[in-house]
Amino acid sequence: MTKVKKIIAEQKTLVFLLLLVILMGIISPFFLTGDNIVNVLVQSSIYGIMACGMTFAIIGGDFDLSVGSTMALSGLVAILCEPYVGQVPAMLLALLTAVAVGLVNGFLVAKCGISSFIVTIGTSYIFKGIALKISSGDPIASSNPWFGRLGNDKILGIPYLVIIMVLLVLITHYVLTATRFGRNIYTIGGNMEVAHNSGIRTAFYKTSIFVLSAFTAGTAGILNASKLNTASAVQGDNAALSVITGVVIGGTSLIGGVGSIGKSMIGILIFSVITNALDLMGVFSYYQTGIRGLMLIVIIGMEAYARYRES
Amino acid sequence: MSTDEYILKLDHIEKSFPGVKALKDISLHVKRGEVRGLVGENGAGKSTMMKVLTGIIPMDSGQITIDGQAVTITSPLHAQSLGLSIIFQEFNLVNSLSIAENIYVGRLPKKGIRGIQWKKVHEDAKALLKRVGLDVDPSARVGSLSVAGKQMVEIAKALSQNSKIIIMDEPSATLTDKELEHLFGIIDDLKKQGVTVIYISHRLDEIFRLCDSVTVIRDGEVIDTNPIESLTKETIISKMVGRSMDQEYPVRAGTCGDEVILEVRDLCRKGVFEHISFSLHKGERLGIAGLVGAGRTEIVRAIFGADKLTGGEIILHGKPVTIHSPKEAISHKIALVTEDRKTQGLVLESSISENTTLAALKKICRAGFVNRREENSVAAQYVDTLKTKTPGTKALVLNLSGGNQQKVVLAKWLYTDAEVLILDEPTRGIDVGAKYEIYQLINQLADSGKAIIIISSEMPEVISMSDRLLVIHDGKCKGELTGDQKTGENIMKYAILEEGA
Amino acid sequence: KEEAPAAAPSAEPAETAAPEATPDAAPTESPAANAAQTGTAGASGLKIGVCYCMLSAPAVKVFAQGIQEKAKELGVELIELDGGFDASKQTDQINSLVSQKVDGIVLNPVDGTSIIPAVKAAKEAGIPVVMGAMDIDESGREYVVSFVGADDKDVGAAAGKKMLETLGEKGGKVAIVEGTAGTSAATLRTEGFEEAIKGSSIEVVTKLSADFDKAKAMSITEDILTKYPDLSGIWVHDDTMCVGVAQAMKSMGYTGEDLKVVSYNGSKNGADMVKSGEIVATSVQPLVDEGRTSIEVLVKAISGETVETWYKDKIDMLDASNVDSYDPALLW
Amino acid sequence: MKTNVKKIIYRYSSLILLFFFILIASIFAENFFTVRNLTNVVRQSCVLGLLTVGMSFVLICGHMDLSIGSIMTFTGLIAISFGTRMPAGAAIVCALLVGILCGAVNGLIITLTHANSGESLMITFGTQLLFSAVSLLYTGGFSLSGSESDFYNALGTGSIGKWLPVPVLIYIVFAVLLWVLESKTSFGRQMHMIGFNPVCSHLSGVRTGLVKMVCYCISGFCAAAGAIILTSRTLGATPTAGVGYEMDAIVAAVLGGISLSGGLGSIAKAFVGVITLSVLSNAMNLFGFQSFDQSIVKGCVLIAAIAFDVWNRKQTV
Ligand SMILES: Nc1ncnc2c1ncn2[C@@H]1O[C@H](COP(=O)(O)OP(=O)(O)OP(=O)(O)O)[C@@H](O)[C@H]1O
Ligand SMILES: Nc1ncnc2c1ncn2[C@@H]1O[C@H](COP(=O)(O)OP(=O)(O)OP(=O)(O)O)[C@@H](O)[C@H]1O
Ligand SMILES: [Mg+2]
Ligand SMILES: [Mg+2]
Repeated sequence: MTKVKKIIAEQKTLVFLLLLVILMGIISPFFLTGDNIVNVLVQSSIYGIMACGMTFAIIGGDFDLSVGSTMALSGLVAILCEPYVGQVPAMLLALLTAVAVGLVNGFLVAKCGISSFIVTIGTSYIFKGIALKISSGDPIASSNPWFGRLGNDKILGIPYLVIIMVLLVLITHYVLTATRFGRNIYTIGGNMEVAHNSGIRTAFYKTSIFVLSAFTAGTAGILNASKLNTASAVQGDNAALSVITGVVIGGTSLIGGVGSIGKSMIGILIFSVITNALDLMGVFSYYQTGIRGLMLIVIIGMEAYARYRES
Repeated sequence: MSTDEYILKLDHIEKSFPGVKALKDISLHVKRGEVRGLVGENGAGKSTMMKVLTGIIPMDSGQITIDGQAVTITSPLHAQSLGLSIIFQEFNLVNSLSIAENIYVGRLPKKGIRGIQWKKVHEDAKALLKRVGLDVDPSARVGSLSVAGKQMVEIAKALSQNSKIIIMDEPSATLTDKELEHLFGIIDDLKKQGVTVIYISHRLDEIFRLCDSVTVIRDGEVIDTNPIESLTKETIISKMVGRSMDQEYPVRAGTCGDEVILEVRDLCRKGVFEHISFSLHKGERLGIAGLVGAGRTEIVRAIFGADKLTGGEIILHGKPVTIHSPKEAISHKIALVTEDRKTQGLVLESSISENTTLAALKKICRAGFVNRREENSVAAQYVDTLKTKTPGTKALVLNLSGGNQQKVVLAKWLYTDAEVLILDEPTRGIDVGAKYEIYQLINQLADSGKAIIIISSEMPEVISMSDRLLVIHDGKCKGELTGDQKTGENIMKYAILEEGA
Repeated sequence: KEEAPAAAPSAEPAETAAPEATPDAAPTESPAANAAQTGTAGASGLKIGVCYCMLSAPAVKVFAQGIQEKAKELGVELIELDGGFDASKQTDQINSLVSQKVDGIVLNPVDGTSIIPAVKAAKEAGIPVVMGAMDIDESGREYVVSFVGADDKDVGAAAGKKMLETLGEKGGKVAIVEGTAGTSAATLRTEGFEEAIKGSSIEVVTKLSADFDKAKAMSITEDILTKYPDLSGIWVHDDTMCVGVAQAMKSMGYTGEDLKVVSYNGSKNGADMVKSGEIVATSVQPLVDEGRTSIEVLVKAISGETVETWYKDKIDMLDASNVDSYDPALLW
Repeated sequence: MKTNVKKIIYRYSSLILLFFFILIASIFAENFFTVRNLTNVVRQSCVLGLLTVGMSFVLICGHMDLSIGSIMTFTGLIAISFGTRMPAGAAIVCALLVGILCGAVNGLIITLTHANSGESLMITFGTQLLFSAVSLLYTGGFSLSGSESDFYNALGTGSIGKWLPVPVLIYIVFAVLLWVLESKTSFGRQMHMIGFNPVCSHLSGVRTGLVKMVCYCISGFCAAAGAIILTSRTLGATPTAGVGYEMDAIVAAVLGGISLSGGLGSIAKAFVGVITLSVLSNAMNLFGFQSFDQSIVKGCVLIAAIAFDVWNRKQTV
């Protein structure tokens, strides 16, 4: 009994997610159908992939508000370069572009010592501007029929998108729990000075955090472009706050130093499930906005209060 | 192995911070396997010297030689690889990580694709914790430990590096006698294994107990180094402060009054302390002793309204009062000097004058507007009377040394005109000279009729500076000692024995 | 079925006005009306999904109003989803409508290309899709049954023609206050305008985007007028921004006499500004009608009737000559 | 002597940046340095300016407020819709009260849950969604067209004499009042101290919850004041009018030298930040920069300015 209580206390968000799923299963007959479950997973996949990088960033004590622009930019590169270099090199170029964005962010945070919040607001303006410029602001469709399959096809009924997300989540989990690299990021997020004094190369890790975050954003950008067979500079406008919200709702604290990819995924799934369920129930979008806001307030508020009680 | 007698040589080290020359042509030679004491007033430059040595801050000029080889230490990692490890004065731990991870931070053992060997980490950590006498689960978060617990983890961490030279920067400041004995044991072991230890402390008793030789530093300069046999407390103190001091604790001139100012009955806070009752008279200095983690801080925090009480009453001047917040405590003329200056006592990024008036802002406000001129003159007055060393009242508290920071905290509470002054570890990390001044101040305040509660983990201090002494163990009041009963033996008897009194 | 009479009177003006407002749509209008009549029995019970690009945008809300009215009349069940101006989200929503096996979808896309894969999936699942108010890209045309809405290029061209007419031989400097950069609406409206004035003495001196936002349009216009005090005309992409433009003119001391403004949208605001002489003209986008027709066309398509590929809005230019006589029910 | 110069550069770095921009714009942009254009710049900065002042209060006490954009939207709708039923003055008072109320909701949640800076960011993101939902539901998603009242319309568009626009006057009056509150009063002092060290402030008897609460209320109030000017200026309210303003307000405050980690900064500096942003966007419009390029330039300027600030601090401290 007490064990159950303890699990519930420790895994509040997981319990919440399960309750939500059960409740929605009862309310809407469509909700627990195979098709719909796949839908929900696909809906979480783009943000889920970005959550991998964002979890690194937030555990490391930083924000990355530029993931939306990175996503848009790399999606555009993947499509715009294809006619010149072919699809696979174009996708690699897109990832390289993302990594470059991450390096810029990382350099500014780690070497110039500017707060990541400001840096990534600034770079998101810059890279969104560049994305708008190279596309002249138009949505650009891919002319390669192969490209769109990545984001839309399935294998054994499971979309590639979901498979890629699961793979990235597993890799992230491994890196965060079983490698020195991952643990050092926890140390940096927990206490930068200690990390420095312990001989951890903080500048390297800070930069890595942003590179990883940008890399997953780039991956998400390519996949999203593939899913839509189109890239556009406005794709990803809502991404940064949505991903951060998911990660934080899962219980990865914005103070840094704590959290896990599992928790982040729970957070992302909670939002997908709610959105999907409200859509299925035909709840008008204005109410949906309100419900989402309330939920965010309640969950974060509860977490804040629990943290306060603990200390 | 080099045959050089000295394992570590620092020559002509210089280091300046903007505005301060912290190290002036420092030279220090340490023999293989010795325990070297390093003493000096606050701000003398001890910590800075050690930070330079371990690559945390770069030096301006000078030469470091380890084992006969000239080295340029570029980073803490580099220092570690040269066999140097350090226990920091300020904790160097990540609260959100487990104890085991903190011990192995940055160098967790790993093996191929399976990654970090968590089992090994926990087993090794457990062994180390046992060695330092800390009986806790290595997977517990460091944040959940008491100050002393953290200190022991720091020591375990330094031990885990198997270094040739271990630097300990005031490891004892937060420890009480039981843990201290353990630490001494560890240092003795290290010495037997041929490890060199540099031991920094403000507590001279320890220096005499542990060290083979002592280096005195004053104002960023090495005064001299002597074998311990040739020194006495008095000679060390006079070297440190540049003048001679007769006694360590000033004797109080006045006596306690009869009027009871504060009385607490049956105070309880669930799971932390229970049934605490005592009374405090006008002009009295009430000491509270106990081992670290006994719950002393929690008791006074609860009285001050910073934590919730679950039972009991507080009676001020014969009238029961309820205190829900520090604000209410202050309005009842109670003040609390917290044990943790930096995070709880001061607004570091702010000026001396702003800190001084923080708890009694109303006094310098007219119709809600802050009178800055008056504020500065108030602050200047306290700087004067407390002999705070600072370029001016507008200086940021951040840039003051520990002792001077503590004086700012005291100034803040004195300005509230409190009748009851609670001092939790008022001299932690403060040098002898400044300590003496603070003791004198405490006595003056008591003589002027203030009721004072002093919590200290330093037994001689709490014995000498109190008129009456409570001993707390495990959240319960185990005994009350007065006059000649106030001895170290008696305190330990109550503080350690499960069923005392 | 009891709601039908109640809904009828409110819908009446729109019905009667429709032929008058869109005479060239008349041939397509009558079959649609037939669908409405024959369909009332057949249509009731249909489940139709509607995906809006962003319901918090007033114009979309007006379009939605038309959809809701018509659906109520026909007794069609609606599932209305808000894409929140996120193409990816909208794609997910279309997919989820497909898995719910709706009978048809009215799609008001976030952008015309991104939703093609989803629309293709809908087509493969045998679900007809009608584009409402905004078109799908050429490459995806094969997957949808029809488009109901304006030709943004024509909109721009009409504005250009009006500008030519107003400024006459003399021509002059003209600025364009554009909608959100990168939306096809903004791109095409500018393109149409520029084509229409090509070769004339009108010169487009600057094009700045105000993101369909009133306050931004105001600041931008102030800045434009600072730089080009001798500006003769402005083409504003919609009436919302036009309110800001007019305000800026006022604050900078310009009147409708000095500076000729042409706008688009047919909002009440726009008509009022024409009436008061602040702007020269605005053309009408019959958003409510677009909504109503979208449903009609979709119901027809579901029942297997042939439908046209484009139910084009007629562009009614409102200027001083006709603004007073124009049916206010067509404005929103 | 040399350190003194450095100190001055550090102290006035944001002002120096502003003068630098003005200089460049005056040289290269036609008609920039004219009374008429400068009046425009200031007038255009009023709404953002009011929001930034409010945001600065929240930032100084160590928190963030992402909801001001949607508070602005909501109070704008209130002001316009109430204006049809009651005198303009009464409608304005109602809107301001609603603004304060929204701020109080933020403040209350944040103090009751003892949220830290990051959590306050997320919570106010939640209230942002909530308030914008309320706005949408309030009008059913439709826009409201402008007020009939001349008094109301004068607030945003009128001007006193030839060169003193009414909104600028309102902005300056509020900014000065709030600057006095921030820099001269005991409330302001407590606010800074809380931003630096909330634990110490609490233990020194500062009512941290109350102070934070008031700061959020001020932020809400400023958003409402901004809404009134905006709706008056643009003749009407739309349910999306405030979108994105919160980020601009943060950027402006930071450009002016207000620290995101709390404590540091002043309203006077925030004022400079706002004008800087306004000059920047005006100059870019005069140069005829496309919105793509504007976005790039804005990002670069932000980063360069903050990098300069950080570098500067390292030199002096
Ligand atoms: N980062 C820094 N920036 C500026 N001044 C510093 C810095 N660190 C130390 N100082 C100054 O250098 C001098 C030496 O400080 P240090 O910490 O080495 O003293 P200490 O001997 O360890 O004192 P304590 O006994 O209080 O620990 C002091 O005057 C201090 O104010
Ligand atoms: N080693 C430890 N591990 C876990 N919890 C501890 C440990 N030591 C202390 N605590 C907790 O801290 C509480 C009291 O600590 P506190 O710091 O208030 O004691 P103290 O007597 O004031 O000691 P200090 O000298 O550190 O001020 C205890 O009730 C206990 O729950
Ligand atoms: Mg020191
Ligand atoms: Mg204590």
